[in-house]
Amino acid sequence: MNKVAKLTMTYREAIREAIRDAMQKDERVFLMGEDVGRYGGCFNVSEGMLEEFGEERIIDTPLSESGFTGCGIGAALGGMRPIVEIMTVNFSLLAADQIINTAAILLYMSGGQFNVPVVIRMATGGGKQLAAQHSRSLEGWYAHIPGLKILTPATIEDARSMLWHALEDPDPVLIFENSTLYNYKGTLPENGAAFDIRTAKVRREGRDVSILTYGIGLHKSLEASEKLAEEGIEAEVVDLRVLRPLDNETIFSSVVKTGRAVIVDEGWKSGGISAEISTRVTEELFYELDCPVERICGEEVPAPYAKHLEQASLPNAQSIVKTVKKMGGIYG
Amino acid sequence: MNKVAKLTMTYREAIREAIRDAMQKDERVFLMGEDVGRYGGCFNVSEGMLEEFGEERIIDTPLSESGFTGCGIGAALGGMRPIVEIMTVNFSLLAADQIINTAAILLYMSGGQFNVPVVIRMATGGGKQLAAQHSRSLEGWYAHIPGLKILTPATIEDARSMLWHALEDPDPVLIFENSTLYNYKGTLPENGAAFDIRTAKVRREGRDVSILTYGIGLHKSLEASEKLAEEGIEAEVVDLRVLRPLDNETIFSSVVKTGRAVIVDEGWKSGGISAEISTRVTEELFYELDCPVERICGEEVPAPYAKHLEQASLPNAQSIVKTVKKMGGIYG
Amino acid sequence: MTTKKKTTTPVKNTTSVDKQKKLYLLHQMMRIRQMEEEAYELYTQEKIRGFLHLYDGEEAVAVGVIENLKEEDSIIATYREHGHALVRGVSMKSIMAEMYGKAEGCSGGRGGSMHLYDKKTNFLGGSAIVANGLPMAVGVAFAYKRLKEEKVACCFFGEGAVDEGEFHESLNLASLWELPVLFVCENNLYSMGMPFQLAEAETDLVEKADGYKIEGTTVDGMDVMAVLEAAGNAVNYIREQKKPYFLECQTYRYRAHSMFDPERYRSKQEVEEWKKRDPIKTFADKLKQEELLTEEEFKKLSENVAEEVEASVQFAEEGTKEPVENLTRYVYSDQ
Amino acid sequence: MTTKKKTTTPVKNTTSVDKQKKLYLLHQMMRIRQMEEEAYELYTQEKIRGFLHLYDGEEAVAVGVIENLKEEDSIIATYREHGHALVRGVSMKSIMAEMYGKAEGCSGGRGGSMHLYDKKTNFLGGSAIVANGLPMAVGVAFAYKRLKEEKVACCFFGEGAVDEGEFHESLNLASLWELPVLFVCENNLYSMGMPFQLAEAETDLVEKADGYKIEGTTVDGMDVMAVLEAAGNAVNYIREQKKPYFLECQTYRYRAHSMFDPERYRSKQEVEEWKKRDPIKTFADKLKQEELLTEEEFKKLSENVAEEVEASVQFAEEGTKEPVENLTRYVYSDQ
Ligand SMILES: Cc1ncc(C[n+]2csc(CCOP(=O)(O)OP(=O)(O)O)c2C)c(N)n1
Ligand SMILES: Cc1ncc(C[n+]2csc(CCOP(=O)(O)OP(=O)(O)O)c2C)c(N)n1
Ligand SMILES: [Mg+2]
Ligand SMILES: [Mg+2]
Repeated sequence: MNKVAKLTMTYREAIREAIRDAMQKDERVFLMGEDVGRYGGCFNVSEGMLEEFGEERIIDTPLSESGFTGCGIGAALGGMRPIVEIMTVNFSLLAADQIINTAAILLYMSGGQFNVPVVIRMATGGGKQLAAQHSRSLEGWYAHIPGLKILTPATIEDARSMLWHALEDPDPVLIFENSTLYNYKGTLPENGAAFDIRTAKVRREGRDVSILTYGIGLHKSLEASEKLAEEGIEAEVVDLRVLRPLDNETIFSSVVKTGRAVIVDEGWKSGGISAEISTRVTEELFYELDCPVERICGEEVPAPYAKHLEQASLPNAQSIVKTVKKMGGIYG
Repeated sequence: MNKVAKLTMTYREAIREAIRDAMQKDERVFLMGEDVGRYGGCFNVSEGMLEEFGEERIIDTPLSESGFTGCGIGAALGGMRPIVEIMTVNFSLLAADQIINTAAILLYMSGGQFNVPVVIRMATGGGKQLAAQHSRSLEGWYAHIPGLKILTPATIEDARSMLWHALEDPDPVLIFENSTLYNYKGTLPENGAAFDIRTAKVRREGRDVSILTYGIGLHKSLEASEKLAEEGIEAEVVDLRVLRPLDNETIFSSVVKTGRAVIVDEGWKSGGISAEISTRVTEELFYELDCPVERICGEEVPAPYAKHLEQASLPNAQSIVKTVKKMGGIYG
Repeated sequence: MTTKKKTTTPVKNTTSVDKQKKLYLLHQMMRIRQMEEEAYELYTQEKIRGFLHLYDGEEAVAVGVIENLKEEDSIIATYREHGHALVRGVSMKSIMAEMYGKAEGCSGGRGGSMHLYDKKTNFLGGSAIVANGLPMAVGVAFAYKRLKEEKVACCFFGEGAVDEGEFHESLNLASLWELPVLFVCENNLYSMGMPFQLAEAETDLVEKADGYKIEGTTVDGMDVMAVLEAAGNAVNYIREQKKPYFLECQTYRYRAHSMFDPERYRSKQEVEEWKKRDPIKTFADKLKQEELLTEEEFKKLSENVAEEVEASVQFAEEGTKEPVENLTRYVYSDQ
Repeated sequence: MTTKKKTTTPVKNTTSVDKQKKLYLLHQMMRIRQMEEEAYELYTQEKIRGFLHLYDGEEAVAVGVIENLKEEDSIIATYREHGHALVRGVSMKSIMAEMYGKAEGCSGGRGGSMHLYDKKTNFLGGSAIVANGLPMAVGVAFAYKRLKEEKVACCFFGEGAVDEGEFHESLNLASLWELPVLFVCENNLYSMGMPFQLAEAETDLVEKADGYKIEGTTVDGMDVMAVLEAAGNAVNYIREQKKPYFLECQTYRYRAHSMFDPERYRSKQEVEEWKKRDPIKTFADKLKQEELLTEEEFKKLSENVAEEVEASVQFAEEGTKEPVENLTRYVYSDQ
């Protein structure tokens, strides 16, 4: 492929490239999960990889989430660098024991002797009429667990660059890919691969309000900020990128500048990551805030199948615009 | 047993009485879980029940958390009123699929046709040097899930009365019993059994600060409030009792009165229920608050075994007092 | 272990099953097939969205098994359950309306194709988490036993579910507690793109069930009469012995796993080979040979079904949308 | 299935195993026993807290199995793992210090009795979630195979773990992928208060393993020589056949499950019956008969162990506390 072609790609291709790249760079890396091989991945992410890397490194597993996730953890302890793919976060509930009772705490329980360098990728999110068992956004929920690192790539460059950083990390890293982004197209900056997995990034500068978001929320927020700009409201859009540990510094410095904060999260509101961000901002900047921090989240319902119901349950540019415009002194 | 004896009992005895009472009242009720029969329950809660009710209603299960929790769900659909006991919340991770992918959403997915009247009890909490795999407080984490109701009895009357209300509830109810409370002794008010499972309760009146807490936190907060009183600070202690749905009304009216709020939760801080409560209070009462809402939570570490380390990771009366005394204008 | 158990149940002389019954079975299979062919079209027209898992080729399983159940028995199925719901007696109209996401659907539009539910017919759906329905089936059967009700909980699942821990826990509980569960494994040789023999160390599923001391049989899932008899024996065993039973139906899925599936994992000709054993075509031919059915009658039957399908589509088209104000309704019973 | 597999491996003429080896095995069992007797005392004195799961009666299993492993092999155990850690080569001092919660403990005081870990000896602990270690063992073996290392992952678990879904998924994966895992089931007849036969529909565990096409044997876990030989055969099979193996060791736990346990689920005399088969006493008597050991030497051996135990207690007593400032250390590697 020529350079130009390489620079413009879909989110899916970016992740595929990231996996291929890692497999080429490090012999210890392998991809394991349900249908990652013959099928090409349930979201077609690993298409062609079985042919390229063979059955030794692209491993189709039986339907055994706990078994193969634990196998990935063990393989990491044995010296490999596994990429475990769990089709969607909803099925990860069947592997919760291995992720939370083992991966997240082994280093601590062993007094620092056994770190677990496993990377677990899974699709997340709703919006595709897949109903209650296939549409959850639980990345923020996993962010409650000490010992885990939670990544939520929302851009082409992050889809392309985060995996390698995750593989280099000595501890378990969960990467959440919003399934509605797989077909999203974008261009990779020359320096794309340089991003870290510690910091949040300002994706749009603005003076009036800070929209704190991640994943699919970033795109809805950017869309909303264009609409807001037409009305003279300049929103700063912060892509959190990493939900655990959160990058307080970037979040706070944006809110200090704007004096207002809105959190956009497709996950459920109560007890979601949105509450944590709102609380941290308020604890730190109570006296600097012009108005209370707002949350725009998914309705607290199991995802309904009917399109009009599901759409009504998710944040969108309109609801973001509406909320921002109602914020105290925003026109002041 | 004579009346007086009945009125003073341990938390363990109160729960045992509640189960016995329910079993006597309703033939459809049964208790199912690991070691609830021959062993008498891992915390000795069901001692003597196998003899009293027999193997048909006190059911020892194999080690199959997902299997017997799902069995309880199915039995509820089949017309029974199961009380499923999962020894501790840490093992419930093995049943997360049944709790979240079935119990919490079946009513919604089926368009209101199939409600799941199952009650799932589990022990929660740390402080007993049981280390990282046996000491979590995940009740607030489960409170993120729509479709579930989350109860956290902290008093003798709640231990005694909540179960029956939970069994009468048409939907899945999770009851979290803090294991450090089993030996706690108290007296049952004559009207004890009257409590609902919707509201929070003010356990101590005060004008200066609202301490919002639940479970073991209630006892530490009451202890702290006595110390604070000696220094002229009157804390109001609100026992949340129910973590989902939260009783905003009781919470807000207390904070409106005091102008200050502190949340005490042994669970981990980031993304915990403490963040949700802090956010709700701030969203609703931003302009009434004299100072930012404070959170006193468990340190974000897998529980260490060593006593001095574990104790340092948990809130206590001292840390509550210290935090409250630092709050803005508390002496004003 | 007896090897007998493992061999396909020989189809006995079936004159016992009268003509009407046979035509009924054919009709039921045709209803599933034609309803799903229409659903496929409607999906390409984007009238139906989300996932859509079709049952083409597997119809004999649902028809043959469910024919043996009584009204009061219950059924627990998967996301590939349109056929099961239909032959159980859920109206084609309410199934079609559900796929449309209409309020008139059997799940009020909240479930969609993967989550069909119907209380009237004890159809417990409709779970899209592999193996997730097995513990529920065990529990339903548990309640039947405790309540002294002579009912059976019939649980359908694919062979992929056999690899999940919930399969293991469920079979052990059902056997240990002697519960009336009929475990019906629809072995269509693939779980999405994963070939059965690459997923299971022990591919003899009756041996597997024996590992839990559960009786079992393997039957040709492309032959509705064979399934009818094997399932009949299974249900009788459960009702008489008061124990669970494991029935493996060897069948095949003609279409993609769901709607998007490049099918890199199998060859066109493998699919063609299986189509030669099509449960509807072979059974219709058999009935013609037995002179129980004429080409005329077959056409007529197909036309009647086509009318039913058409009517169900119209019903779905004319269905109403659940008001958005009701979005949070049914999260809890009191809402 | 061959019934041969199921019968206890007959102990061949063992003169091949020389005197030193036998005395070594006896010594190891005594080290476990006496260390734990001391731990029990220390628990009543509240020097040790949390849960404490003792191994009294089961010593022959850990000693007989681990003696067959090479240094580079790894061990994955449960919360009842003091003996396994000790015979693996983790110093008694660091084990005792860990139970005390001291910084000098093998897990730095963070793990305690249930979570002993030691990287030097490839001792992967120490999981207190039943069956949770099996997938890990499969993964470690997976890495060995991929990295072309001729190592074995040895996984110990109780019979209660057999009921968990993770057991099912792990055995299937290990067999399917032909991984070098030695599954050692310590069948002590109870999981807490649950009798084995009330928890398992299939109580013949070798049959169960056969359901995953995994070879297996049942051995008398009270006879260290029998375990030594059976485990030796198992390890050879794994190294030669490059496949997993299942070893059931029938044994018994003398004491409470943990420290608080009214033991309502079994009779005192059942316990006494088993004590007659005590692995240490019977083996010591045997060695005396074989004139490989005198009463004198036995006493001496016991005294040496007592000294080691005493020294380990002193070490633990003198150990230091991890500074509270280090509370959050090791949550992540970079902290
Ligand atoms: C626990 C879980 N893991 C993965 C999936 C994704 N998935 C949906 S269907 C399917 C294949 C199931 O195959 P099988 O059980 O044989 O049923 P079939 O589709 O062949 O009828 C998979 C992997 C899921 N829904 N649930
Ligand atoms: C998943 C899980 N469920 C329950 C428990 C509580 N528990 C600890 S040990 C134990 C019994 C295990 O018995 P077994 O596997 O036979 O091992 P043994 O204690 O007999 O050595 C139980 C139920 C646990 N630790 N993990
Ligand atoms: Mg299949
Ligand atoms: Mg045991």
